Amino acid sequence: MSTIALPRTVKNTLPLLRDSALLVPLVGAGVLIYLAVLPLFMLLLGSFEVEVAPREFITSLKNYQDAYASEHTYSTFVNSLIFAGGSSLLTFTLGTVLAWLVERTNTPLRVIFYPMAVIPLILPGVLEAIAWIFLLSPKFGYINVALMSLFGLARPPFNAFTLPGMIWIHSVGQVPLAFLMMVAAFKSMDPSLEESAMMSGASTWQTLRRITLRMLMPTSASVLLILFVRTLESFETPALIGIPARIYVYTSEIYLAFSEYPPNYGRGAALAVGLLILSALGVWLYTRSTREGKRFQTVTGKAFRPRQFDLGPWRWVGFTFLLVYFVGVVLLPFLVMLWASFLPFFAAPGWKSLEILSLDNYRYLYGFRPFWDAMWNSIVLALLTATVGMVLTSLIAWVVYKSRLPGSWILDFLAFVPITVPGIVLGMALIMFYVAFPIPVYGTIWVLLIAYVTRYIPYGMRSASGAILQIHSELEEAAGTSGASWWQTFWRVTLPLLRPGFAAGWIYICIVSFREFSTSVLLATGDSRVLSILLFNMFEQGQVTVVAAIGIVMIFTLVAIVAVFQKLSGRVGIQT
Amino acid sequence: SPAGGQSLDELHKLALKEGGTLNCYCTLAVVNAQKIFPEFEKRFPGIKVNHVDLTADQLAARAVAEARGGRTIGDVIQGSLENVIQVFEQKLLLEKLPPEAAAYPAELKGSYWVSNNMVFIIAAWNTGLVQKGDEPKSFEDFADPKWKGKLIAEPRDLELLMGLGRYKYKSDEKAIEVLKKIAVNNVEFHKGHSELAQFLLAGQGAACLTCYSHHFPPQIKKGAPLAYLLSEGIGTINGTAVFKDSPHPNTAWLFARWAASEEGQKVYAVGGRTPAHPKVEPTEKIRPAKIYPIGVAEIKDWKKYEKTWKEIFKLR
Amino acid sequence: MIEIRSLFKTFSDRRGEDVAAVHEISFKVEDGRFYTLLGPSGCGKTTTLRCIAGLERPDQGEVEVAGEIVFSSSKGAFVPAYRRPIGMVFQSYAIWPHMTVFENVAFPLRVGKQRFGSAEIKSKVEKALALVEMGGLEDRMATQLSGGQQQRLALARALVREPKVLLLDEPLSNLDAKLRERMRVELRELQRRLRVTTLYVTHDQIEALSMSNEIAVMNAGEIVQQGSPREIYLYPQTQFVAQFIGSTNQFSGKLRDVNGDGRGCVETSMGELHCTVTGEAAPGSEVVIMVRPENIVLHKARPPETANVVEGKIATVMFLGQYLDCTIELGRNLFQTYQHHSLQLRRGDSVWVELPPGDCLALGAKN
Amino acid sequence: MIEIRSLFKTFSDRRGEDVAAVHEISFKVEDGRFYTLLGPSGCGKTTTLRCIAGLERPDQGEVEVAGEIVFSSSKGAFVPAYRRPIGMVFQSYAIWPHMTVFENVAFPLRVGKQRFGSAEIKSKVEKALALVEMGGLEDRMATQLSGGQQQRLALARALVREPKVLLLDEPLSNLDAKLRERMRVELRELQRRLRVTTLYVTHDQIEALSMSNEIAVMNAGEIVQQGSPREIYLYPQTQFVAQFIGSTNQFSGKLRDVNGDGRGCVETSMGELHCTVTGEAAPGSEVVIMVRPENIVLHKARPPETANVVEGKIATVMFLGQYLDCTIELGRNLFQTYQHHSLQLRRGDSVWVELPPGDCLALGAKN
Ligand SMILES: Nc1ncnc2c1ncn2[C@@H]1O[C@H](COP(=O)(O)OP(=O)(O)OP(=O)(O)O)[C@@H](O)[C@H]1O
Ligand SMILES: Nc1ncnc2c1ncn2[C@@H]1O[C@H](COP(=O)(O)OP(=O)(O)OP(=O)(O)O)[C@@H](O)[C@H]1O
Ligand SMILES: [Mg+2]
Ligand SMILES: [Mg+2]
Repeated sequence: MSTIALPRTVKNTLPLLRDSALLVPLVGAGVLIYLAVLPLFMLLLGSFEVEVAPREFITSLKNYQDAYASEHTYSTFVNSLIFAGGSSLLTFTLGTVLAWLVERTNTPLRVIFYPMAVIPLILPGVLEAIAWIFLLSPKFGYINVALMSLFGLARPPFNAFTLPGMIWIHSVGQVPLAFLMMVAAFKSMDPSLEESAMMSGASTWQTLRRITLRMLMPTSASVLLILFVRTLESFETPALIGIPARIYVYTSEIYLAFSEYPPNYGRGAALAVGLLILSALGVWLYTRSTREGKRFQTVTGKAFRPRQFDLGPWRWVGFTFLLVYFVGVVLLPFLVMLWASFLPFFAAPGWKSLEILSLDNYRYLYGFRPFWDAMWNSIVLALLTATVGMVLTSLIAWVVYKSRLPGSWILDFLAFVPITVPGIVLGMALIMFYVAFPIPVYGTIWVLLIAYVTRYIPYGMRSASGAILQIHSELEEAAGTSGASWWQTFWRVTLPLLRPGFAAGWIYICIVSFREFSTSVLLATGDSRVLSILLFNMFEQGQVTVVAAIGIVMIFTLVAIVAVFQKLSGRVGIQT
Repeated sequence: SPAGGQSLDELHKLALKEGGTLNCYCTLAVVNAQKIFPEFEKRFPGIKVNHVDLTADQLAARAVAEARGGRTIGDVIQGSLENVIQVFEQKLLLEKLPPEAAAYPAELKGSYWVSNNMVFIIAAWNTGLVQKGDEPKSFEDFADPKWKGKLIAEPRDLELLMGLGRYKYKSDEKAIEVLKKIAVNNVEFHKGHSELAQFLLAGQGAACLTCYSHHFPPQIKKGAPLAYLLSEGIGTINGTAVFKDSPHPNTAWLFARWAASEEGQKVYAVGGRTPAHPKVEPTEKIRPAKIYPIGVAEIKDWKKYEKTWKEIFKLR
Repeated sequence: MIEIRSLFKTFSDRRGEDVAAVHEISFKVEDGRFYTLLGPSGCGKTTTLRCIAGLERPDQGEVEVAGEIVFSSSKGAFVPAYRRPIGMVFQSYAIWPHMTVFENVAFPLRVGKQRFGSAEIKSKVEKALALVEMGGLEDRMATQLSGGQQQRLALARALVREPKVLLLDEPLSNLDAKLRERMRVELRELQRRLRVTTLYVTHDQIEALSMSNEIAVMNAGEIVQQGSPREIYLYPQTQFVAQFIGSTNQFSGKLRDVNGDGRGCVETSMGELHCTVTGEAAPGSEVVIMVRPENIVLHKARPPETANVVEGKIATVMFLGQYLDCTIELGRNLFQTYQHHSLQLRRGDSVWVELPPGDCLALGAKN
Repeated sequence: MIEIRSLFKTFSDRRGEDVAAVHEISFKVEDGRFYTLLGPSGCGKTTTLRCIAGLERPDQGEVEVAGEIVFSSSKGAFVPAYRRPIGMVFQSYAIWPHMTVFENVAFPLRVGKQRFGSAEIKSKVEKALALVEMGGLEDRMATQLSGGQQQRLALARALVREPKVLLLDEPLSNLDAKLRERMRVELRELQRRLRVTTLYVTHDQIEALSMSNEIAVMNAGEIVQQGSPREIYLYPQTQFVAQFIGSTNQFSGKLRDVNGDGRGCVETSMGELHCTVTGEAAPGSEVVIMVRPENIVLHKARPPETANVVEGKIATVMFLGQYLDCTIELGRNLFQTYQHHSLQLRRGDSVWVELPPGDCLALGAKN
């Protein structure tokens, strides 16, 4: 329900669309459609096109035959499911436990863990995968070596180049996403709902499982959904771990299709369409499960006081968990990076490599003009993308989950589409569309902004929708009856109440758009070059340790940005 | 279409009339570009290079997409031959050779491209893991069972197969046979040459079948325990060509000619690339004694070789 | 002025079954009047209110607020909530947890068409807060208020705009008795002073009776009786109303005869009783007799020549301060009576119960 | 058995200022007793309750529940809420919106240590629901209940486990008068039957008086008077209590003399009045006289030889159904009186007001 009680039938809706109150959300929806439909269209089109003469195409199903009629199809499919399923579950569990410990318990020192938790997200994907290979490689992995010499093991205990290895390495990179979204959810939950559970004799754990998480169903489902699809479409790990391990998943197929000579975009697109269908299914299930929106309104009109669970002695267990996690998952790869960034070339830690430690890489970067330009571009883009993206998705989330306009779930689906469109396809779509566009955005960072916003709508949408479902309608209705127009209500009541989800999405988008590569690569030009491209470029040249240095600089920049943002946004929203 | 045979300086004047920018679709690493383009800009004042630096296949993809979008933005393309060819087949390139091309041997130029610089696929090894005396002398040495489980390579480097088949043995069968033997040592494939070099360095493999030669000198200089085989190597060509509908035809032509000229090539050498010009030597020792260049003919049969290559190593 | 014409609103619960929350309701609230919807929980009061506020879209009917038709199913008209000149207090307080007390109250002044200077806002807000006795809590965070404080805050927020029409959904239900009593009076005076047309939803008869100009008693989505407090209380037309408003003792009997002035004689299990017959009940018909507990008089000894006196035994005595709630066994029925606490009553005592004829209402059994 | 020893709990509001929600509270609830915390909103009732439940950590003091020390600042003991043998009803209903009515009530049976068979659960749940008159709504979604329905659900949920100690935070405040009345009686009977030690928080004096064995009147975080309902109502020891429980008319006077049986004579603006002197008030000292409205008797004509009769004028008459709330001008003071609604009173009439000496309490002015 909403400040403008909307009818549930199409018939009475049509006159309503003339209502200025609905203008803003509808514009938002319009923008979304504009952004999402283009790549979707190009993807579908491309999947049916076969090039016969230079830039002349006929439509046929050939691509689908190539894509799905190969003897590998089945194994690939199974691998993908295991990979995606396993890793999304692992990620979700880790992220949720972390978020809960940090946000809703009295675990010691939990506050300092918050900023640390996002670090794995910042490490450039390639670097992180490599870092993990350096830790877990059966041949030289630092951890393996250490353990073997420590316990005199005959064989290395871990092997990165396996399916479990793949799942692990990918998961740890994704945990921050789950963490951020779950923290948001935990933040905006009326504790009396949990308290009453405890008074019913439910232990902390039972309460968490049977009340908290169930109340947070929409967010949990959101998170799982996005993790699953995100994993399906993720590329770095399958390429860096899967190919050597000869474990092929969906995206490695797509990657291979694009990287054969001449590139077979048709097949790539056809494969991507499969991804699209899978996620469509996911979204459909999700919207169904959250239709009875009222069930999840945990930010009630009875103003509440967020509170922490008292874990008693268990809080030390929680503390240990946090510690182990951060040392094992965040610190180690980070240290590998840091270590490398002081080296002329990757070398195992040890006395003899101590001599060659130096600040050369940083000195080099300092004097390296392109680096600073790229840095600037990236920061500007990250900030813009995050802000535009979140405001937009908040609007859409409102339309989908509060207005309950008939068919609004389609928006939800559209908002999910971009995640399934391979970056390169999106890039090419945007090129073709904007290269001859009357407004000269092409070749500027604005086209990148469009690309980024498009790409990250799904993430924003997930965090926004979870949060908006938690807001009790009467809070908005009260604004309505106080004479606040739709926009005023949205701006002064809904958004502030959304803050936890908004912040989560903002931080995530800010970070990932800082890292975005596969689309930028096609759209960036000399003076709109972004950091990720520079990074890739230098990596290709084998200046890996310089890249590590860049990674470190990125981490500090982003942590700083996030901190500032937290400070600013802390002013609005529910005061805890 | 650019004007004909006048001197570079006359051309320079014409170029300036076009606004003085050059959209260079070049696979030049920023580190190289940093050294090379300023030279060009110094040599021809008033002209600014707008460098679009991607991997060759991305450049091609982008050029084609732009064309489909109805506009050509690039002036010059400079990248792996196969991708230049790919763009040409889209009828986007100007079929015309600069006079400077005369200096180049037949296999280093075509009807619309001149080789600008070369990248060499060579064998390399980790001196920490390969004892003195065990070093490989040639590619076929890796067929020796002692290398079992110690080899790493890039999954897409079928140029190795082409090179050996077309040039070294003059027989694909022989090449296939050798590679099959090597395959028995179950080679581990890692995506990306840069990763390869790192993993070789770290010890993921003792030796690397298909590394880029130019990755090694800088690291070895800094003391990395690496060595590489310079007796023979596969030469892949980076060609230069001009877009047919280039927005700045004369500027484009100016650059194409300069890049092919001896002075241009020297600049490339200093910039850290391996010049293709017969008279210009690279600054680093990265050019193998015996080069098996992958040219138009080989690229024509790409698909065929790719198939065999994948069969040999059971790749996908 | 509020007018509602044959309003319908149906919800469908989880299993898709329909719940007729509001079923053909019509009423009219004249300008400046205080109109109350009184009814048991779940009878559709809130829903009706929400339809008027524009928070629910009725299935059918017409709603007119301050002379403007804000909803009409036939004309397809619908004015959104924020364009309606109303102030509203919600049953769940709907306090904004991200604002201070001050900001919560100031909000209606900051939004809305009419603009106010910050000084003006400050004074208005303080006035409103003072009204609900929350002065001094201005910069408390809304989340740090106790239940009652939150409810009062909501009230202040609705009043601060001095709206044309005021909708109140049980605004006092969370206040303590004392404060509620004071607020009753104050609200009523405020309403009279501002002459703001007020629609009040409550399930508390005292509130309804004491504040309203007119009361509509609702049950199961329908209005069962409308009228002034006295009418409703003294002359309930159905058993439901009689039972819901105040307490009553009901027992059935057979009407023997009625004379002109509505006095009649009824045969009951306790013998013959003189009653006042309301509505049309023909002699010989079954009737239900209703007596209010406070009208029942107890005598220690049989009072001489008084009508309707029956002997009974005290079953329970409950001390309620102001009075004693004392139930008495009369034959098979239990009678509830309110007596002054000075009366010395002990359970088991036998007493003489007087049912004053004027206070015994005989209703035709059918309704 | 619940025992609390000098409990302290302070909150700090936004600006870091301290709010002493609970300030040195001690009391003891014997097994099977019904103990009520009565006080104005914001006085710390809920906080006290939450401390006992284990939802707040007191700053200081000791809490003992059912023979076990569940909190002690000195011993540093703290038993988590879910380990305490307690059932609780929250002021905000805290119904779980993602469960059906049935699931909400079944939850405590599913989680606690003691396991139940599904058949058993079903029967227990149905019993509990029937108790609060919600039978038949089992598979309604909790969010589809009206305010009152939700409150009753919460009650059922707390009762279903038949806990050793029951904590109720204004469980009836959202029920309609009728239902509240019935629930009062039922709750009381249920409590007597289960003999479950009950701590009840309310700001409704009627509830407190009618249900409790013992009442503690709280104000500003402290307990001002403890005692049985009658003690509290009839012999308030402070003006606050007198004023908060029921209504009183207060006016000051000067005590002239007191005789043995506590009867005294006080000089007031209305002349000399005979009063009952409570507490220690020395002759000649300033006293406050308190009279309950229901004790004041009105006469149309001057009643012969009766003490404490004053002439006055009717200021306002408010119809409250059961009685008339009628204020009377006596010289400078306004007196509130409750009269039977049969009395024909019109504002402006002059009446003779009788203040029965036994009902005029004279309190030493200092407290
Ligand atoms: N959104 C909804 N979906 C389904 N049923 C609803 C919904 N809202 C209300 N109902 C049902 O409609 C009926 C009327 O609800 P309403 O809230 O108007 O009652 P009420 O008179 O306000 O009761 P209370 O005094 O307890 O608030 C109730 O049976 C309720 O369960
Ligand atoms: N978490 C908190 N932070 C700050 N102040 C608080 C907090 N909880 C309670 N208070 C304050 O402590 C005082 C007592 O609160 P409490 O909820 O116990 O009152 P109450 O007696 O239950 O009132 P009501 O009858 O309105 O519920 C109030 O002034 C309240 O504002
Ligand atoms: Mg209601
Ligand atoms: Mg309370």
